[in-house]
Amino acid sequence: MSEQLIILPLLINLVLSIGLMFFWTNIKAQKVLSISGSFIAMLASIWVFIHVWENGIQTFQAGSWEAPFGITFVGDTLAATLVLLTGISAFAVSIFAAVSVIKARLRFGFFSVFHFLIMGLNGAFLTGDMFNLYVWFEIIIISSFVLISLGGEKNQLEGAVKYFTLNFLASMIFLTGLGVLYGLTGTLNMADLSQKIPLIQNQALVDVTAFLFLVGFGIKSAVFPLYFWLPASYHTPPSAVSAIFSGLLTKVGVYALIRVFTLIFVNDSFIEIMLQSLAILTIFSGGIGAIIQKNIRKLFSYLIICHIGFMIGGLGLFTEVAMAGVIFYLIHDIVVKTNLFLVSGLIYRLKSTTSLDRLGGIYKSYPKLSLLMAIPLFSLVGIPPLSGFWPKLSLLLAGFNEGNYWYFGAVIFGSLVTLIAIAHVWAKAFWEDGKDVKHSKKFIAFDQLRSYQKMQYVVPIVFLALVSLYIGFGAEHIQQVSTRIATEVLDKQTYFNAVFK
Amino acid sequence: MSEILIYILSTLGAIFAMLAAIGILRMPDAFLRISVTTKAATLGVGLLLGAAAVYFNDFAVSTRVQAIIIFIILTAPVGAHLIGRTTYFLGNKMWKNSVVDDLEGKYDKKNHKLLSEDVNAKNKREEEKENK
Amino acid sequence: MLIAVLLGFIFAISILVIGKFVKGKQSWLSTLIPLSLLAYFLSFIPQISKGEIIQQTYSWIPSFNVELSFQLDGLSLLFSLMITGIGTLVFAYTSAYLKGHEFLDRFYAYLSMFMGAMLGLVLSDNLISMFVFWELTSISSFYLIGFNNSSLASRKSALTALGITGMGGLLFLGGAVLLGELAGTFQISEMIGLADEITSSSSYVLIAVLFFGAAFSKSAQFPFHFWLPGAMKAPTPVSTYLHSATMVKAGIFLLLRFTPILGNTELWHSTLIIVGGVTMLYAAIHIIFRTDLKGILAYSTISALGILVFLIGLGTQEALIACLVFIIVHALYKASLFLITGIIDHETGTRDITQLAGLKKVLMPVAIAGFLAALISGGVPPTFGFIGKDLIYEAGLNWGSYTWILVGGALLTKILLYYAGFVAGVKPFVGQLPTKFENVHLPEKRLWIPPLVLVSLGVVLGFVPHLAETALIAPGIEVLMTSTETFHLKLWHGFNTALILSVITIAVGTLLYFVLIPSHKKERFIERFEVISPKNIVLKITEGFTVFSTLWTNFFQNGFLRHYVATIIGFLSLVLGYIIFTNFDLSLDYSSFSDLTVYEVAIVLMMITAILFTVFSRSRLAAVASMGIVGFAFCLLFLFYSAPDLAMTQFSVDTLTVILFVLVLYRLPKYLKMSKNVLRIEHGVLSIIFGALMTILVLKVLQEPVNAEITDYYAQNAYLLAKGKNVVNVILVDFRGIDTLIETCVLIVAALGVFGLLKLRLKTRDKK
Amino acid sequence: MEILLAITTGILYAAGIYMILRRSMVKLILGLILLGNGVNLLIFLLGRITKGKPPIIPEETKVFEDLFADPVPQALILTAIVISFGLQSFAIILVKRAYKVLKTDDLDQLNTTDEDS
Amino acid sequence: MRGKFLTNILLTIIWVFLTGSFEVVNFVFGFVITFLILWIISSKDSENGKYFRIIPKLISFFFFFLWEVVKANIQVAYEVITPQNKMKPGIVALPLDAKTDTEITLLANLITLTPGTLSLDVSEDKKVLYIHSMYVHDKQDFIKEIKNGFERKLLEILR
Amino acid sequence: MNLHDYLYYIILPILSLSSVVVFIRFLIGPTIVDRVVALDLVITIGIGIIAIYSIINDKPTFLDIATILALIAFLGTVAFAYYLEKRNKKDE
Amino acid sequence: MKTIILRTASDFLLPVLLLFSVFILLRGHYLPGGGFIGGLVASIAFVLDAFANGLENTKKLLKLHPGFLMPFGLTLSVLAAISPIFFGGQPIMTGLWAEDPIPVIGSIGSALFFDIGVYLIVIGASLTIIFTISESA
Ligand code: NA
Ligand code: NA
Repeated sequence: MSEQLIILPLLINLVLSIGLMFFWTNIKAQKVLSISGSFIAMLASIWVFIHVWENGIQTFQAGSWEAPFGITFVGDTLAATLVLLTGISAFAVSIFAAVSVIKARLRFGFFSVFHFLIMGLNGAFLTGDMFNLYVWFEIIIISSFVLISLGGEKNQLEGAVKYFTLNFLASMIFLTGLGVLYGLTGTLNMADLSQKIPLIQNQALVDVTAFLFLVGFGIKSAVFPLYFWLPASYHTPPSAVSAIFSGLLTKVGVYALIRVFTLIFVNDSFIEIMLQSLAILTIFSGGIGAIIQKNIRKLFSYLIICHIGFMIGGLGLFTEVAMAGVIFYLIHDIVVKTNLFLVSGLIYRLKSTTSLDRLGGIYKSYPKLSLLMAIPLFSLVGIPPLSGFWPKLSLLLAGFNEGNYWYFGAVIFGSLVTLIAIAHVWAKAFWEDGKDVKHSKKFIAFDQLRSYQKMQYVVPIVFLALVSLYIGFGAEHIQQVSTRIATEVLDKQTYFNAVFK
Repeated sequence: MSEILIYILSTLGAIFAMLAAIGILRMPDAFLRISVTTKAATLGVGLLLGAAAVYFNDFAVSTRVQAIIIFIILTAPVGAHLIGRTTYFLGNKMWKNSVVDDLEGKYDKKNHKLLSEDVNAKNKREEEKENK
Repeated sequence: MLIAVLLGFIFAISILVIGKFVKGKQSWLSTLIPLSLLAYFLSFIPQISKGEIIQQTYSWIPSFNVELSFQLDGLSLLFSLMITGIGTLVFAYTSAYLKGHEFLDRFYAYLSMFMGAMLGLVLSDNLISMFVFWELTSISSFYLIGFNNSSLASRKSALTALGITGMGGLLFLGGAVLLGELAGTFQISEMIGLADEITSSSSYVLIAVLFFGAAFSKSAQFPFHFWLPGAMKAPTPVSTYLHSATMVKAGIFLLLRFTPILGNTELWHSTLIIVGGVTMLYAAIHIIFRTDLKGILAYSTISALGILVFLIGLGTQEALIACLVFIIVHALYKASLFLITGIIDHETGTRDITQLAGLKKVLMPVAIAGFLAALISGGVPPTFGFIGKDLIYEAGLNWGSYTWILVGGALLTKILLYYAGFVAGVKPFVGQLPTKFENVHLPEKRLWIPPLVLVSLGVVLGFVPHLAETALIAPGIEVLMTSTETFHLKLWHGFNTALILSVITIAVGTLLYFVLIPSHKKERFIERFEVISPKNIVLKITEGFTVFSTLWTNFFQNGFLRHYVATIIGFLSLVLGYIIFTNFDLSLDYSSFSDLTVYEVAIVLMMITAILFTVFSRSRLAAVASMGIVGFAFCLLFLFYSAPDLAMTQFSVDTLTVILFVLVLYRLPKYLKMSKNVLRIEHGVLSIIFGALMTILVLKVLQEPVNAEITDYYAQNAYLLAKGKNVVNVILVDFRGIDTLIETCVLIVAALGVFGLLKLRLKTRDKK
Repeated sequence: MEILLAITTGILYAAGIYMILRRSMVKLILGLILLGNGVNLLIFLLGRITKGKPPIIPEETKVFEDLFADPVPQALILTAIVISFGLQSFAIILVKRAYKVLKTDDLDQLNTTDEDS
Repeated sequence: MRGKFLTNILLTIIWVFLTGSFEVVNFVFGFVITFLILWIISSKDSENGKYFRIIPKLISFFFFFLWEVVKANIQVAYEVITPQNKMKPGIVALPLDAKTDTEITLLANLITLTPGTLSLDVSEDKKVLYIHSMYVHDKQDFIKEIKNGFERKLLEILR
Repeated sequence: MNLHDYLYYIILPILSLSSVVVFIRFLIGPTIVDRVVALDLVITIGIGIIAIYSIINDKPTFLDIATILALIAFLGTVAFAYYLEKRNKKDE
Repeated sequence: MKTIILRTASDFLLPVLLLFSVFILLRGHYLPGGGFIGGLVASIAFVLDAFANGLENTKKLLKLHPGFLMPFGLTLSVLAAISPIFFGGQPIMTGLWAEDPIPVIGSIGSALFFDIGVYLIVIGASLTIIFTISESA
């Protein structure tokens, strides 16, 4: 009975989505429902995490059909952790969205779709079935399509067309991989696949399939040379949307890569080489993309890519240390990237622009907010002992141990570029004297907001900043979690045993 | 007995289907193609469905077959009507040997209303009304 | 000790938060911090001088083997005293220098944060926590250098400094990780015993190079030195504290700390000697051409840092003693010179040496301090500076090989530093006071007492060198060398070569002071060589890198969707093709395939033709109609191959799609032939390759055996357990019902999206 | 027959990609649909085809007594079709809206978001 | 009200035919389902309630004209396989006696299904039906033939 | 030749061939109306094919697909006609 | 596109198609069909009506915006899915079945309600999409 409660966060979001559709026109009710619902979902996800942490891998067979015949949900520590982070980010973003997303958008089902998205994320993390994963991916992308295009402004639509096409392409490649996988093994259950894939005669076909998944998930996680949709679109929707996208959407791709390449296609040296090389190029491309950007949201977008490379490369090393580093980085990145785009939203509210050329004087006018925003910014850089630093330690160690000095160098390069980019942002947006920015008369500046609205802008950022500070200063706990996850995912037998108990 | 019936029905059905096909390929203008295919295809498919009804010799199946046939008979002419009038709208030329076109000048191009008299005549009449 | 280190941080945060409430009292409150720390560290002198080493360990992140472990020994005590001692003076000096400044509390916050980081750095015995503090010094210095953040130059220098030291920091991180992994521990004290294994390991060179990078960039060694003159944009207290006394010495500290571990190799010695040597000479020569007091001091600092590196490179006991002594000497005189420069700047409003003269009339105590500082700097006996200089020559003379090159270089450097000390410390005060400076007043005591204290200390130590020796130098050497010989610091070594060199230094230096009058002409002369300066080269490289970045980024992210798709598919095809053609034989077992029948072939051919028609049709509507044919053919195929549910669904969905198209289509413009033919062919080839690969893939998979375990289970239990006979439907609503539930959610979201997309029109008032 | 179907699958993939690579948004969507069909056919084919034996348990019996086609790929494709339908409808509307706002259906002119702004 | 009831019964019967099960419960079930459907669509003005009464007649009429259809097809067959020399196609306006929508629709459909003719459109004022025919040897004869043939027979049945 | 073979080897090929013939009209057009009519006719013949196929495989279930085709194909024609009329209106 | 012929035909087709859609829905567990196809057929019926009688007419017919069918349908599906929890704490999606099958439909179980939910959702979603487009076209 209790094992099926691992999907509680998912169910809560589903119920929320439905409920919000009934309150289609009542925005106030929607806001209250969404924020309080997200809070409850967060509590549920905390419960799930604690439950899994204390009792080990939880599996739940939907419809009481034994694996591999039904759909299995597997709450291992990795999934539970990501569910937890989803809960945290979603809670923060729902508060932020309630004040920052304009009424017109809210009137058209913004919150409902938002919770569908969160539900999809939870589902993707928890499922133990490949095709079911595809379905969760689809609910995620359709929700993201809607969120990215809702409002239909010019640049939004341009971004959305590209975002749509490339993500659709990714889904099709994923689905192709699934078709091949089913054709080869006759099963879709991940645990079952983990046992059947090694038995296939023609291992080259396994390579092909693995590569199809690599590309399918690679597009979603924005790996070189598949990332194009991301810089083209992430800066176009409202900040609350970009926040949840940047925090969680690309990470679902990373999660899927981790899952697939630790459970199903294991010890595939071709894939390992591929992942490592792509990672280096991703770090490089994302990094140099970031330093030339003039809009902070685009700059952050390129940094997303750069840091995806850290994780992909760590995954490609396939050692416990590397995996722990990847997981730790993932945890850090979700919280910090979400917060970063919330920060960009706040900056926009303060100055009515996100262009570095026009921004300025934030430090002078809002010293306390500036210091607050410095926390995610410098956490991202990985200034020790903030959160971004610790996982790099593991990644560098692992790179060295595996003799991959290119990756080792790439991580250092990526960190340096991040440092320079963020320092640049700091100098241009915070230090430089403010210029008079002309904005429309209807623009409501931060100072004109009521105090509870100001709080709604600030509280989520503070909340996530506290979480990232905890990740940094409580690195011991996070590292314990990461190490446990690393051991868990690298031993596919435990996963298998939990599913086929 | 029923087997012979199936032979007959299926053969005839196939022949009419074939006729419809040849018809649509050979007829010289769109109106004629529509005209020819609607009839032949409806009959052909009806016969083929009839063959199935005979074959299965089951009440549930034959009622369903009847339903399909009724449906086709009901919808095929409606479709032909819709696409036929569209053909006229689009200004497709009738075959060179055509003899008469009563539709000429009957469509009010402004609101796509089809009149029982000439558009010009109607307009003239209305003008006169206004003058009075 | 943890509290000692954290005190700076705690204070920094609290003053940021409660700064408003203690307005006016920040200064003395702040100054109390380094002062109390100074007292705290002074209290350890008796223990340390007895050769004790105090270690404290606090657990932090055991999973990473990262501990907050501190080691107070001769070396770290020397640095701690320097940090807190000069810190106290600088804090006091600041209170007057930035009196009434709007953001004084922030300044103190950064400054004490920096102090905390610096203390943590020198006290850390754990490599990682050392790195943590190392990075914190970079960050706090970024804020300090950019303190005048409305000035473009300030921001630029702050960014440059952060870029260089940040890069160094990451190199350090790399080195630290490698070293920790090699040694199996991050505890520095534990590594000493493993020195031989480390230096003989294959990754030693990499580790050493990374450490060099870290140390050189932090300590402004050639060619990374150029950030330091730029950093002089910072307020004087910052220049004093960070860029002469403490932060720039962090690199020196790093090298000293790791001398016992990494220092026993040819690579170590030669690299440090060469880099240190080049730096000291290069920077020393630059001094001649500068007119800005701070510029002169900056270059003389670089040069002094070069000397220190050079000495560590020599690595003999003598050299290391010289190094430690010179660290103290340099801190004393350079800090005072900076403070003096600050006073001059503060009172006269200029730092241009060509304009400054005769200030002793109005700033007498400052002039005394300046004069003494110049003496210490020049190593004129009986100051402590003399001892330092003497030891440097001794170390060079006794090193063995290349003696005269080394000593010659040192001599030239010392002469120029002598010159620099006098230009900065004496020249502004002598000669005729220009009329415009007649109104200059002696500032309040808090400004001129700190330099005076420092120079006094420098003079006093010259008389009682054994104070420094027993308290700091001897314990320091104990840490640096595995075996030491007894030694004593003395003013008088008797008549020897070193003494002759000292005499030459003073004589030539004094001569230079009178001959080489700083002028703007000289400055302009050197500016001509600016093009080939490391600063410019780095700048050019940075620019080039930016251009490259732009090209690279715009090449991949060029805005054309089809370019993106083509890249992705190209990549996919390339790798798939590679796997397929290196691993597969392309033969097929035809017996496993079913026969061709007329009706299937007819439908399939129709489908293929319709697909091609869709692709090449010039009319959109015809293309849509053709899609209808494709869908219909699909429907029949599904029917032939036993999938009635699919046939129904495919056909219904296709019809709905056609309706959608038709409803939307007439709002859209007609096709134009837009792509170039070359591009069409390119894309055609790419598509065909991709399609062919998929065909091969399908055929290959079809050759594999089938596993029907799950299918059979469904077939067995669909009716018995799930009470349905249409197995497909049973799968959809029961076995895999979750899929269906989510799939309907997809539909709902799509519908909501369509609704929002078409109905929601943002009005201008909504657009924020 | 499988070979012919495999070739058709390849053609669907190729045609889909080729259409996506064109400049018109309408072609883009047609390409997406073709690609989706290609994937469906691939899954269908790889689930192995069986003629005339739908996976429906005969009225008289409780389990299959004869051969039957694998229902799993069918269920998967059905789900995929529905999802694709949702996505396609959304795409069609997206294009319509994009055309209305951007005044072009030329994909090559949709590149301002990639430029510095 | 009565029309609705009849429609309901009629649909119930269709339901029973569709499902092919003649048990009482199936009638009840079919009644409920169709009732619901009619309820959903009931806002429509039910002036065409009698519409449903003619369904049985319509079916018999269909069988009655089945052979007409066969005849039409033979003619088509002839036209299709021989050179099309005899054809004299044209569009003819046919003045209508049929008044209601149902009558007009049925007439038009039947004309389409029978030899050589295709109903193209009905004028807005429902006075004229435009017919495309393969053989318009004489326009007035043609009109007369249809008016006395199809239209009269149909109206007899319907009225 | 039994009934099964007759349907399988004679009728089904004839119907398939008919579809192909109609499809040729679809390809050569020339107007969109011809294509729509051809599409409709292909589907109608498809219903016949399904009827025969259901006999061959002895699966009355397949007739349900024929039902769906019959019900829905009509709507395609309606949609195209609707489109053509709208476009025509817009053009004027 | 208001032609008398189409309008008259569609008045007859609408109930027939709807009836057929329910038929398809209910027998899906035994024969080809089910909630999804049933829903598609039903929505196609309404689309046809909209073509023939105009969108306003069809909307009047439906009484409430088809969009509301989506949350209703989803609620039904979700309730059917999670109902096992309330009947003895069985896992979600476990099939619950009434003891005796009833005629026509066969066994009544949670799967049936699930399918009905799907049916409503499909109608709601397809109609929302198509109606929205028609209105903005
Ligand atoms: Na695992
Ligand atoms: Na079904």
